[in-house]
Amino acid sequence: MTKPVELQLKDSVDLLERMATLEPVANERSSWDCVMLSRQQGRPGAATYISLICDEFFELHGDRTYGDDRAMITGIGMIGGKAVTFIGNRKGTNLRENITCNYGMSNPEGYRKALRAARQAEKFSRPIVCFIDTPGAYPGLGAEERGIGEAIARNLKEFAMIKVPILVFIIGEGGSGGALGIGVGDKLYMLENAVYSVITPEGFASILLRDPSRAKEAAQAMKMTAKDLKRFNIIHDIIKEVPEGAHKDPSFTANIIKKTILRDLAILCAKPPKNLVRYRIRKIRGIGDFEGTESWWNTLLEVFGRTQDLR
Amino acid sequence: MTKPVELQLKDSVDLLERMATLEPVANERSSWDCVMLSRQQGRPGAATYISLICDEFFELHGDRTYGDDRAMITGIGMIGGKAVTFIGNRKGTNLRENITCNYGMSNPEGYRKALRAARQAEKFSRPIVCFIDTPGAYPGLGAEERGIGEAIARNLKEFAMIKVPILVFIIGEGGSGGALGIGVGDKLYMLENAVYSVITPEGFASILLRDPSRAKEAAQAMKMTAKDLKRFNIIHDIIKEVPEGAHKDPSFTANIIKKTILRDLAILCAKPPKNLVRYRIRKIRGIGDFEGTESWWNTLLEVFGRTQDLR
Amino acid sequence: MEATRACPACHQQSPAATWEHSLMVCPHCGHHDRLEAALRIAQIADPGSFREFGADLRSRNPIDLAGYDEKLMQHRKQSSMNEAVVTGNCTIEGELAVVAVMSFDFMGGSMGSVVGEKITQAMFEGALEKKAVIIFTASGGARMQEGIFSLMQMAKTASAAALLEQTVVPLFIVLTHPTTGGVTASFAMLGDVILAEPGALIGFAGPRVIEGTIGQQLPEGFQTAEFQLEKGFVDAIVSRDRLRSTLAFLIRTHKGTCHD
Amino acid sequence: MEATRACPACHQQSPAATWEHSLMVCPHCGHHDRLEAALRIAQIADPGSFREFGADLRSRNPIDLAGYDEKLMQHRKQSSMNEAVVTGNCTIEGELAVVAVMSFDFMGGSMGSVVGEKITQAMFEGALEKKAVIIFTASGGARMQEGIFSLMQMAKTASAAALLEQTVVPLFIVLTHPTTGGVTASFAMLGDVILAEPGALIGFAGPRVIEGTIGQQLPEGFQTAEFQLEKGFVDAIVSRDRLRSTLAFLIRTHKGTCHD
Ligand SMILES: [Zn+2]
Ligand SMILES: [Zn+2]
Repeated sequence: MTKPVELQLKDSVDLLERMATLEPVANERSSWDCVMLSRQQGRPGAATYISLICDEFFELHGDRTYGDDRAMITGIGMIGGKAVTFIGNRKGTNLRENITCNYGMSNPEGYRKALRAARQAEKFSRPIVCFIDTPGAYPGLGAEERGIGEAIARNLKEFAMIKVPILVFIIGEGGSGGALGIGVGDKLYMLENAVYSVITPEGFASILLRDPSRAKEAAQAMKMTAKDLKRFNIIHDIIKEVPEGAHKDPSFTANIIKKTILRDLAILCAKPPKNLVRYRIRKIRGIGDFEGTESWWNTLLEVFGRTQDLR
Repeated sequence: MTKPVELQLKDSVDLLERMATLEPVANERSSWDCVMLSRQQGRPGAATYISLICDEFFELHGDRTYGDDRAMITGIGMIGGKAVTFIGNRKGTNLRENITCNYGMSNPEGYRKALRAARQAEKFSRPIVCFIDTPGAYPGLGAEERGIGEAIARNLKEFAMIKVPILVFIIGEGGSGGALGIGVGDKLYMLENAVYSVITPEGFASILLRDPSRAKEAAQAMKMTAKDLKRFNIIHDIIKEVPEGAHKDPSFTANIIKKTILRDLAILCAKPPKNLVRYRIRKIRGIGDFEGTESWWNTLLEVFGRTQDLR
Repeated sequence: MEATRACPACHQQSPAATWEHSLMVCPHCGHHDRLEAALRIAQIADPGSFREFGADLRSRNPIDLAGYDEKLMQHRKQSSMNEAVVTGNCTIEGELAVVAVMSFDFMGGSMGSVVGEKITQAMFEGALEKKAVIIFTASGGARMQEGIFSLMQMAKTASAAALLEQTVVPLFIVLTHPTTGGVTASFAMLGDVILAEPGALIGFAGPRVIEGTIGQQLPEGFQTAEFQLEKGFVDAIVSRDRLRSTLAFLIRTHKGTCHD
Repeated sequence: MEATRACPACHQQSPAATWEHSLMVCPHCGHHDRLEAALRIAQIADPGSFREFGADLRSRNPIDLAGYDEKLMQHRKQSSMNEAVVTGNCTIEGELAVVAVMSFDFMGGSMGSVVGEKITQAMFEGALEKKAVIIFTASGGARMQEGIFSLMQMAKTASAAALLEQTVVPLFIVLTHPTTGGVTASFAMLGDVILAEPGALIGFAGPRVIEGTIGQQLPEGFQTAEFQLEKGFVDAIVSRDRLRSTLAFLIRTHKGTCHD
């Protein structure tokens, strides 16, 4: 089902031409506009991109422990003849689905389902692509009872060590720990109008600005847009959307995502697993902004030298 | 807190003398008598033996996923200066405890708690001692909902590969899959009046003999006593009890268990982990009684040769 | 007049040819009827590709149980099978695979020494030849006529699954109606991917045992494939007409994309 | 007249000396009051054995948030600490250990770049020197004043825990009141053994946020240490007077019995 090479090339050229014309519009959008756009009903979600990207996709359900969290989609797709494991938040595309998907807010079993998918991918040398699009983990009674903190924590730890490439795309809302729970990887991309933050602007406004109505101002202060995070060197690159936003032309963005995946996998799949993990952890290890001792690089190498499975 | 060597020796001699006098009584007990005795209120359970055996013991709770199953006890004990991980079914010693411990019938979280303890033991090179004493896994709604079958299955698989010695003592009832769920190990012992079977005699009687009242007859036909299982070469040895049964003198049996543990660990801890696992799986692999192709030994060695972590 | 057959679920009559054409799925209600092992293999394996192994294995009577030998003899005659599982090599859409198909018709698909041995051999075959292992389960549990030996087959098949995992060969399970007891609590729940046929009963304790525990009737749909999907223990429910292509897809996508 | 101090839980007065003698546990109701980091270290480490490291680290203002620099300055003055965690080497009943003690008094024990860095350094110190790592948590979560950098400290500390695991050095966590948010969802839940002080509040989402979700008050005892024990996330609740000996026991029993 893959297109012949000439057509693929033509797509690329078309793409580049369109991209050139888009820059200004996105530049003018405020942080708050991005917040609104990232949350908009009808914005393409993980399931949409998966179906646009893959020749075939087979969804796999369940965490093998407690349940199947509809707010998290996992499965295996074929993309350009390569098997890839997909993991993504799922909000649903209409009100009814929004409800069954809990508006993309996972319970612990969602994170455990994601981890199971990742471990299976690792076992069978399948690279992993994650799509982040969640307001956050679900702050409910059951989530606390079943250890939402533990589930996210475990994912942060395990994903750091997974011995296959992990590409992460923040396609809509990147909400706090709930987003990070499937957000540790080798390459991190953000869609142009996506956001990623430690707390919602509303939360930031009510706690730090002591006024929930100042969310717009908070969004600006928090520096949560793709451009902000690119400047901070947290993400590797920004994925374009058409000027009105990804919902106007999902396949435009899907196409760039697909090309990005194929390009990165060609590079990352060739690396020995231990190099992959070392690079991933080095990147994470270096994030932080402080004065004082910073001679961590040699220490990290030494620690790596003492690990059991990664030598 | 360990006794000096002379005293230990004296204990051994005393023990041997008492053991010599016991043989006949136990020989006369019927299968059904053993069933009754193994279930008797007041028969020492895992917690009792742990406290009699260990210099110090620290109980560890929970499966880190769903709950803390009181029907399963796990923790770390010091025995003769060695750290050992203990895993055991727990029935409780009085009616109140019986209820909080669900009469020793675990839910899935009990088996997952046991697995967590075993993995921790493996990680830190602590040998494992399991005490089996359960009518079976709990046949309740929640147990099915949370995957009691999966939980037991996973333990059978994971315990087979744990890279530290595992000693299993069937101290009372060894009830079916629920017992086997913590019953895969390197050495398997049964107390003289313990039983171990694929189904309760009552169940066997009602299904195969079509008469629940014929349980006594079923117990005999099923060959579920320590002597039967020794003859079948399923268990390695029989642990003595005083003539009236272990409840009359728990420390008598505890002492033999302790000596058995120390003797076995001295031998097994010295073996390379891969040899340990190979021996354990070979033993399990060989169990079965049938006519036809039986040339599995070379195949097993070949399969071992292709494993990733065990070479 | 054409021969017809009643659906055990909706009781509607359909022509025998229709049943066969629909892979023994009721054309009226979609009920997935039990399949004989030979028919299952015909539906899954590429034509002419199936090569059976382990067909010579015969149960003994390890605990000398009165009547067991006769029971075995009788089932062999009735079912034209030697035991409750058939194992062999085949291709599926050209992909190599080891297949084991259990049959509930032979002593309730119960697992004794022979079933345990053949499942184990199937996994070892997969491990050695680097071929995906696919097991269709259908079982009432352990074969209690073999006493403790039947219980130990759970450990034996599970440890085989552990070795298979170590050799990084995939294990795919297809749960069919009914799968309970010792089979559920061993290899049936150990698949890298676990599929189930629609409506299949899947559980550990039997429904009547649980009803005895809770003192009331089980809720509608309890222990069905759909229930197990919701509870997170089944990766997908696949209707019979899509099983073959799904298994082929899974074999293809478990060959390794990186570093291979 | 002797100075007294009221218990925040039962409001009973006790002499200051009694509080100190009881390790800041209320002699009337057993309430475990919050401890300053220095006091915690004095209770746990062998006298004179503690050697601090990482004390020179200072937060910057990575997202240029108005008022954050002043806030930091103010907390440094008030609390006589530089940041919300103190890290160092010590011995406990003669056993070598790396210890990190968080303090809720410094900006709610929130985790920014410095806390994340010091926790990471503590784990790496343990990994390199083969010394057990013990972390006393107390935190309201991520330090949102540092924006995305605070979120990333969760990944950073968790990946340090992953490396520590790889070097087979134990990580022991002691959850103290309160431990919530980003700290709960990272290293706090990654201990090989997780202990908790009695009555400590432990959870991910804050109680008020959950009440907002469910539209009603939380049940009594929700998110307490006792609740987390029942739910399987805490290995044991240990009262303050037994913490020291328990930690020493754990260090001793995690040294390896076989093959070492
Ligand atoms: Zn029908
Ligand atoms: Zn008080």
